[in-house]
This record gives sequence, structure tokens and C-alpha cells, in this order.
Amino acid sequence: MPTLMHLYPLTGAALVGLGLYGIVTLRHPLRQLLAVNVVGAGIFLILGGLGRGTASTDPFPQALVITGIVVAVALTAFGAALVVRVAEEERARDDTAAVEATGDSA
Amino acid sequence: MTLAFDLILCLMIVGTAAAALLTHNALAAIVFFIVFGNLLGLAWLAMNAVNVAMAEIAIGAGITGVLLILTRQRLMALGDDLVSAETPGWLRAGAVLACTGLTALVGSAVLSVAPADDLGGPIAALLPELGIENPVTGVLLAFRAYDTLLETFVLLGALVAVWSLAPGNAWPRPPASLNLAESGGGSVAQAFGRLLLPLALVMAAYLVWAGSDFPGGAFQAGTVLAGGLIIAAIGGAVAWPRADNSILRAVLVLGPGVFLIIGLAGIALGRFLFYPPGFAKAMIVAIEYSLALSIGATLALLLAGRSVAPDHRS
Amino acid sequence: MDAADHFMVAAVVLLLTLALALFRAWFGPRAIDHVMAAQLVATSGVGVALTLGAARDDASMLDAALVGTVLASVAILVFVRDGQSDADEPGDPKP
Amino acid sequence: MTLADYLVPALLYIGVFFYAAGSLGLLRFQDAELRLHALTKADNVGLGFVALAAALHWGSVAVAFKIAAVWLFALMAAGATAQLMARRAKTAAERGTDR
Repeated sequence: MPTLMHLYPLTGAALVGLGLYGIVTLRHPLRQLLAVNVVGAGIFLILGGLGRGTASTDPFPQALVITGIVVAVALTAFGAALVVRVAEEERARDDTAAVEATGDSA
Repeated sequence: MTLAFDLILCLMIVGTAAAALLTHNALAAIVFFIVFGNLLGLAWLAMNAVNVAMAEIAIGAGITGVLLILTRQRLMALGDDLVSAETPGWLRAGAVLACTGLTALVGSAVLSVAPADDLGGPIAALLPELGIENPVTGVLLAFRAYDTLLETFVLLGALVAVWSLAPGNAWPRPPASLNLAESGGGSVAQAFGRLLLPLALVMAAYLVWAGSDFPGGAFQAGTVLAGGLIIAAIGGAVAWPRADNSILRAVLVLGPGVFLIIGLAGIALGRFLFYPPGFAKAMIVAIEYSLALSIGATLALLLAGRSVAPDHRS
Repeated sequence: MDAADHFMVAAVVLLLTLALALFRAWFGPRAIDHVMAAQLVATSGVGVALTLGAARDDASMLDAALVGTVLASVAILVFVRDGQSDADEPGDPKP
Repeated sequence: MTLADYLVPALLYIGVFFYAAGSLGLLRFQDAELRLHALTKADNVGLGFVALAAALHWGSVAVAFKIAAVWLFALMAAGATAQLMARRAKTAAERGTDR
């Protein structure tokens, strides 16, 4: 039954669409990072799901997906560190601005 | 019953992903993302892809979830309220249209491909030469070893990139402490941390050992190790080292280094990453154990973050 | 119905109870409620992995369950850490 | 039909019942502290029964040990995290920093 075999890759297609919607509409960088991960998961599901045989899943896409998951976490960790760094810079800028505005009394 | 299981699981996967993207509460979004990762892991189990299921549950849901929780805490400490500003209605409507169209396009592309495990047979036929039985480990460390070697350097590169964001007055001090005991009331965390780290070590060693013949392997094992290190750090049993600590740096490059040296030695015997016949399994296991150690340390330090200045409050 | 079918039925029912807990993950209302929902999903997920492993007669799925429990406890510990340390932040003149 | 043929489904459904009870508790109880009970107690009893059913079904000592390891670890983690979550909920409520 072809449609049943396509259940997981079709779910992956839905995740790609959902994740892109998130990237476009979400404004906070941490939430956008999360949306990128949803897109990635969808792509993995398409890749692995299309390698699905009757009793087992093709080991080749499995290995590619594992590689992909690890690269995705490396990207997410760097993205998160950037988001924190930007927030730090903004906080420092706001603090300086506040001190200048109150005439250095704080 | 299997069909009902698959259908319910797929609906829940799409539902939790939508919830993670649509909720206004950042913590709820992170929780839904972790749930989403766990459900994806179950989907990989349902597809009999246990290797991927382990990686997804451990890295996709586990490590990424921990990373998001930590980032949320760091941002809140900086006064960020984590509210995602409303986007204009026309943008959302346009995005719905565009993304629905794209989903339909990707969906029809998916339907045009018939699922098949074509490569399962040829890979299984090649495995006896390597002396291992897990085909996924065979692909990762022999047939596509190039990818995996570069991937370990990507992970190391991510850590270097994160470290490079440290302010000048902080480098090379250790990352912010995660110790719960320092702020009072950490005896439970302390006991749990001390108990879990050795258990995580045993579990990681087992996963590498099992990885040659059964699902498992260096990445899954490294993640469990990283989890144990984080819990030990929260319990106060482990303190983060300085970034210029030479033992730490040796541990970080051990795995990729061993992999690269074995790969280069292969050139003398014919080509890059060639394993001499009869020694393939021994070399794969040696690479995997050193990789697991390096991946564990790298992931734990990616979660710990970069150096912080001495007056930093976290 | 043989034993494997029973395990499959149990896996489906466990998925449904897991879906029930997601209402708590959405509505909260407290921060801890969201996290408790995540913990429940992890425990139920371990149950699903066990039943699925038994239905398919695949013992390696137990390793996936074990890995899941470890990483779930890491997430909870990282979460509880913040409530204590952040609130303790001394003398920070926040508006 | 041997005894195990009746025992395995029976234990399995008892386990599923406790899981369902845990989910309902998380949904229906009034405050966070009560919900924590449902979550960390009922669910782990449920896991215990499911684990017992799976171990009997497999009938292999090695697998039974692995299943026991999963359950014992889940119990240990639940004990530690329940304590810490309760403490977190208490301090957050007292300080009004529930976020």
C-alpha cells in the first residue's frame, strides 16, 4: 500500500512547511532557532522515511540522518550562543544610555 | 493496530510541532519541542530505525532541549522577556499560503518516490569484510567515513565558534558554573550527580561496545556522557575547566585526531581511510571509543557555553 | 490476539494518555506545570518504547528507552537550577 | 494457554491503567504540588507493571536485567527530580518569580 508507506515522509513534508511558517512569522531569535530545527526534523523524516522497506529502514539514509542530527545540534548551539551575545550587547548599550540620561547618578 | 499507532503518532508529531511554533509562552514552546523530539524518536522506533531513534531522543530532544532551556535562562537573566512580537496579519496570511503551497509541492515530490531499502542488501553483503553487524555503524565509519570525519570537525568547530564569542576580559576563564549547591539546597542534586556520572560512563561504554553489532555507537554514547557531565556539574561533582586547560584540549581533539591519523595511515596502504583487512573492526572500535569521549566533552562544553568575566552573574 | 497484539494496543493507549498530558503543557499555568508535562511525556515515551520493543521482539529498543530516561532527567535538573540561582541574584537594580 | 499467556496482558493493562491515572491526575488535580504526585508516582508504577509484562513476555534473563535497569533508573530519576521540582515550585511561589 503506497500511501501507508508514505505516511512518515508526508509527515516530514508537513513539518517542513510548518517550520518555514515559524521562521517567517516568529520574531524572537530563540523561537526562530526552534523553527529551524523543526524544518530539519522534517527533512530527516523525508530522507529516512523514503528509505523504508517492508521490515527495515535503509541503513544508508539512517547514517545520513544521524550525521544531520549532530550537525543540527552544532548549529543550534552556535546560534544560541550568538543570540545570548547579542542580548548582552543590547543590555550593555541600554545600561550606558540609561546612565547618560540620568546624569551618572545611578 | 500498527496502522492506528502510526497515524496517531504522526498526528501528534505535527500537532506538537505546531504547538511549539504557535504558543506565546517561550517555556511552553521549548517543552513542546522536547515532546516533539521524543515523539520523533518513537517514530524512528516504529520504522525500526533504532540507531536514529537513539540519536533523535538523545541529541534532537535531549541535548537541544537542554540547550534551549539554558539559553532561555541566560536571556532572562539579561532582562529579555522572550516575547515574540506579533507579526502583521498580511505577513501571516501570506506565509500560510506560501507554506501550504510548499508543503503540497514537497508532499507531491515525496509521493512520486516509492519507499525502498535498496541499499540494505549491498551494505549487508559488505559487512562481513568489516567484522561488524550494525549496518549503520558500517556506513558511518567505513563506507562514508569521510562524512563522519568531517562531521566530528564540524562539532569541534562549533565549540571553537562558541568560545570565540567570549569577551576579551573573560577569555580563557571557565564557563559559568551550573552548580545548584552554590545557591543553597542542592543536596539531592549533589547525590544524584555523584550517582549518575559513573552510571553514564558505564552506559556510554556499553553503547559504543554494542554499537558494532547492535544499534548504538559513538554519537549516542557521547551524548549520554555529556548528560552525565551536565548532571554532575549541577550537583557540584564536576567544575568546568579553563578553556586553555591542556588536558581538556587533548580530550576534545582525541577522537577527531585518532580518526584522522588512522585515515592518513590508510594512504600508506592504498587510500585515505582504508582499513587493512582483518583489522577493520579493531580500528572502528578504537575510533568509536575515542570519538565518544571527545563528543561527550564537546557537547557538555557546548551546553556550558563560553568563558565568562569574573564579575558575571549567572 | 497474541501477546504482540496486546503490546501494540497498549502502545496506542499509552500514546493517547500522553496526548492528554499535552493540555497541561499548553495551559500551564505555572512554569513547573509545563516541565511536569515534559517529564510525563518522557516516562510515557519509555513505556511506549518498551511495549514497541516487546511487540517487535527487538531488545535494542530498550537501550533507546534507557537513553531517554537519562536525557529527560538532565533537562529537569537544568530547569530547576534556574529558579534558585536567578532569584538569588544579589542587588541587581532591575526596574 | 499457559499462565504467562494470561499474566502478560493482565500486567500490561494494569500498567496502562496506572499511566492513564497519572495523565488524568496531571490534568485534573488542582495545584502543582498535587499534580507532581500523580506524575512521579502513578506513572512509575505504570512503568513497573509494563516492564514486568515485557520481561515475562521476552522470557530472557539478560533482557529482564536490562528492563530492570530501565525501571530502576526511571525510579531513581523520578525520586531526585520530584524533590527538586517541588523545591523549585515552592521557592518560585514564595518569591513571586514563577516563570
